[in-house]
Amino acid sequence: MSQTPAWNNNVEITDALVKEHGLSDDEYALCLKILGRTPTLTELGIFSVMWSEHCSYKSSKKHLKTLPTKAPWVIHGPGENAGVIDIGDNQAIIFKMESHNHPSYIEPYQGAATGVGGILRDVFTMGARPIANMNALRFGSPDHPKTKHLLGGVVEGIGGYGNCVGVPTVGGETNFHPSYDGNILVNAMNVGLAQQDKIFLSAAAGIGNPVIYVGSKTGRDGIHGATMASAEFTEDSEEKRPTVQVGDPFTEKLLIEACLELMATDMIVAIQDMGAAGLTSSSVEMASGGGVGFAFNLDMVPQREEGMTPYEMMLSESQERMLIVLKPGREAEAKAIFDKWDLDFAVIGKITDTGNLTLTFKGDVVADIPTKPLADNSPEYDRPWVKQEPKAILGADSFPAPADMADTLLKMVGSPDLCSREWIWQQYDHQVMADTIQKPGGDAAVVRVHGTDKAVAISTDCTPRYCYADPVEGGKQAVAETWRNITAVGANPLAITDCLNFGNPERPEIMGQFVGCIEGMKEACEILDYPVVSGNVSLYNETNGTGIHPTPAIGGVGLLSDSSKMVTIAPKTAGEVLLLVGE
Amino acid sequence: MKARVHITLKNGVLDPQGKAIQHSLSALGFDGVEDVRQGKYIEVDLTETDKDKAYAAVEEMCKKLLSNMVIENYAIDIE
Amino acid sequence: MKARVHITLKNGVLDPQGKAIQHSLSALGFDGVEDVRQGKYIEVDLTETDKDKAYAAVEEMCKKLLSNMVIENYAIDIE
Amino acid sequence: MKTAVIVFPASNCDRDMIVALEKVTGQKPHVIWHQDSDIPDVDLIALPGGFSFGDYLRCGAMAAQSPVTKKVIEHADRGGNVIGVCNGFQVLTETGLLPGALMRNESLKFVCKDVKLKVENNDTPFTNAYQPGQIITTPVAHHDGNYFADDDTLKALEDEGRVVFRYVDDNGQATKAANPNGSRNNIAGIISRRKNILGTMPHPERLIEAPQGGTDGLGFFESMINALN
Ligand SMILES: Nc1ncnc2c1ncn2[C@@H]1O[C@H](COP(=O)(O)OP(=O)(O)O)[C@@H](O)[C@H]1O
Repeated sequence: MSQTPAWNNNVEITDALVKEHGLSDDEYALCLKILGRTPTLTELGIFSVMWSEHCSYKSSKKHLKTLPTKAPWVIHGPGENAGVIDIGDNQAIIFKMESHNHPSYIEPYQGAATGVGGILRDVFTMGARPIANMNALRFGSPDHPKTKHLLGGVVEGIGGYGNCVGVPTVGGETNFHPSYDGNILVNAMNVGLAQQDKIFLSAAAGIGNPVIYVGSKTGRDGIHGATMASAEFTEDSEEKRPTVQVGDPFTEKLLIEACLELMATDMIVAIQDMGAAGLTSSSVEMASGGGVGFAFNLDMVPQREEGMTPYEMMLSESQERMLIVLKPGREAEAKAIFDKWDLDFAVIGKITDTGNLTLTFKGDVVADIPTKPLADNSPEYDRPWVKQEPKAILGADSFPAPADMADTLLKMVGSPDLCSREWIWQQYDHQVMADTIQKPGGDAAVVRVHGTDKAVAISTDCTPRYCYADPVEGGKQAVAETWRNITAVGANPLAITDCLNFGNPERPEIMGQFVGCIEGMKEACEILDYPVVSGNVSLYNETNGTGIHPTPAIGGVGLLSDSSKMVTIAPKTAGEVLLLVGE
Repeated sequence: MKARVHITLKNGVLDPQGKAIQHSLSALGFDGVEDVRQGKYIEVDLTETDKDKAYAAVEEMCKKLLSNMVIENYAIDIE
Repeated sequence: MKARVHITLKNGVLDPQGKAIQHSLSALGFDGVEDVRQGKYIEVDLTETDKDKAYAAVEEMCKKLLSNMVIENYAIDIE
Repeated sequence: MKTAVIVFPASNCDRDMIVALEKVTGQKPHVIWHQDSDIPDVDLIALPGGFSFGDYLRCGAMAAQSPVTKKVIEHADRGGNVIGVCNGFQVLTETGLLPGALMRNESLKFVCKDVKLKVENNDTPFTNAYQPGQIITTPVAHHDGNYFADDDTLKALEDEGRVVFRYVDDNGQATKAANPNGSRNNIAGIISRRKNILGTMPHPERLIEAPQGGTDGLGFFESMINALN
């Protein structure tokens, strides 16, 4: 057994270390300015994840701001954990879509499973009971050597997690195209039902209020930090840091029930799930959102492994954990709920008036960062972009008509993009909760609002090759298609969420695709009165300089006020008339 | 020849099954259980009679199919 | 002490997973695989230091929980 | 009819069962948490579907050891009626209240689809509202519904008419194609010797109103009310 050197929070911050943490010179300079000194290793780690592309949206923020986000029925637009819309009778639908692309390529089952877990938490953290899952999947060419394995793993993972949690997976879309050969896309969407007067936000409040950690213990999952971040220096130090996060849907289900039980009381001041960058992003967002500080004693964090360092605890992406600010004096009452559901419950700190995130570990202060500048001054780039001119139109006249129409029809219907996806959705329990009134196979999934006459219609759509050919038209079409699909089942489209999947934003052509798609989305949303209430961006979906087709996956939600008026695609009887509407 | 293959999760990877079993054992009144880990045990009967060749073949099987090399380890005994 | 428990299906009980693995190995080009059986491998870390007591405890665990005595057998090693 | 629904950690289909029972009986069922050591005096105990304890180790294995399960066994031993749907059926076999075991589906995949069942025996408290040999449609949604019992047990089940539901095709034939999970003899649901305990993999509680796609599941619950009267 080799020596275990003491973990050093005050290690010298070299240029190499800063680079390893993904911070540019400007970003590091800003970090120094905010702190007024050099950062500790823990602080460096915190800055690096908060200002990563994934958490800060630095390449995309500028353009996302142009999207329409308001309507009379929008209660909360982008800015919260998920979007919230009014469906009448003091009820709200809360929904969002998120990507888990890169992890799913490495480990398809767990990557997809943890994607489902993550989006569930974003929805129920706001007080909604999740009522439907959807997924938008993109794989490489069917005959690419990895496709079968990836498809099988992803579908099994989505089913494995969603089925165990007991939320029906009611629809989605699946495409195959060579541009995804090296970068598959797994976008998971969740829709939940809440009472309008019981919606929970994340902004922390109340100096002295306790801050509680609930859920699974923290392990070394998903930490991508410098080697010095880990206390263990052994031959298999790689083994010590699993880059793949493993999800536990059983714990997630318990977490949902425990949280909903807690939410039924008046004990919660604020609540946030621990998603990407776990304890770091949740605490910084909660604190900065409320203009307060958090003081944590990291010794109190429930740990799954021995010898975890503050760096590891703050950056860990262990799943199934939530952070809660509770009213003072209610800790024991709240703990009783989590004891019932067999979940860890730890008071790890309290709210302070310093505005700083102050972390202590074994009696020492290991980090002390002003949260507002950390959150608000996160970098925002204006990356150079080149307008993508629409490709030349392929007229139908430029192709000879097929000799055998019937044969051609069969070929098309049997092709990867058009064939039945039954093999996929039969692996998902699409009926649990007994409110699914339109199963996968139709234009949109329809789920009853339990105990009422209302129903929610949900559709995910995008045609990436259109977006590649003409980003603006493609962006428009994606939004419009969800609109049509929702309308087709008899529902009134209300709002969308999105998952914008693109290649390397440092390439001006890719930024051009991004800007173009957003422009198209904006136009469609404005004309249709169909705003964006939440969303996600996934960039760098690229291998060896070849990027995916631009894929702005849209998740639309609509309402049927009378679920008995729902329409399906199947003809009901002989003699019915077929009408073609539109040019 | 018979190959006995043990597939276990790598150190640091969450083991929800092991965790649940440990909980259950505790609820059943079994004290003194510090940890539980669940893995797979696969027996492969081979026509191959050479021990080294058998081992090499089974190792290939592990890497290609039996073990998810991202999160699992394998251990092989040939008898 | 560490208990290594092997849970295997009784003879005569169907093993869909074993069969599927056998099929896949064949499809992957591995010849000479006569049979494949999949079972569970459970490691239990105990505070108990007496080998016999540990064995007895783990056997109870098997009968009560770890093994479904209708379709499975258990085998325990203590180290 | 007084009923109780047992809820284990991650029993997901408890609400579906509660809704179905309330609809048919007009009364709210008692909802019993797995840690409770007492079940009120009821006519029927329902073990709902779901993923109790995550289906970890074996489906239903840990639920079978919960404090409340002892009370379910006592109720059954006294002749009280018990139904186990999907995960509930798995709990019943794990406790030994029903013979056999539910193993991984032959396809190794989770399967969620509508299946046709033949009501093989309508002389039970759970199927008297159906015609003998009636073919009904119910959904299945499971990963481990492959019913296994040894040859002797299987023979006894068949000879004693204790196979209550069997997977069949549209013509009532128990074909391989009609079998969603590889169950021996296409068995979908069985009953105990005393005819008071029924286990079924298909979910009748999911098909009790037209918007759900059909009402063939209603008969299952109506039978129980008939039996009581
Ligand atoms: N493509 C997008 N369109 C609209 N809003 C977006 C988009 N991407 C992100 N957002 C919004 O920006 C906020 C920050 O996003 P994110 O960091 O993903 O939230 P979370 O912490 O819940 O993961 C969220 O409120 C989200 O809805």
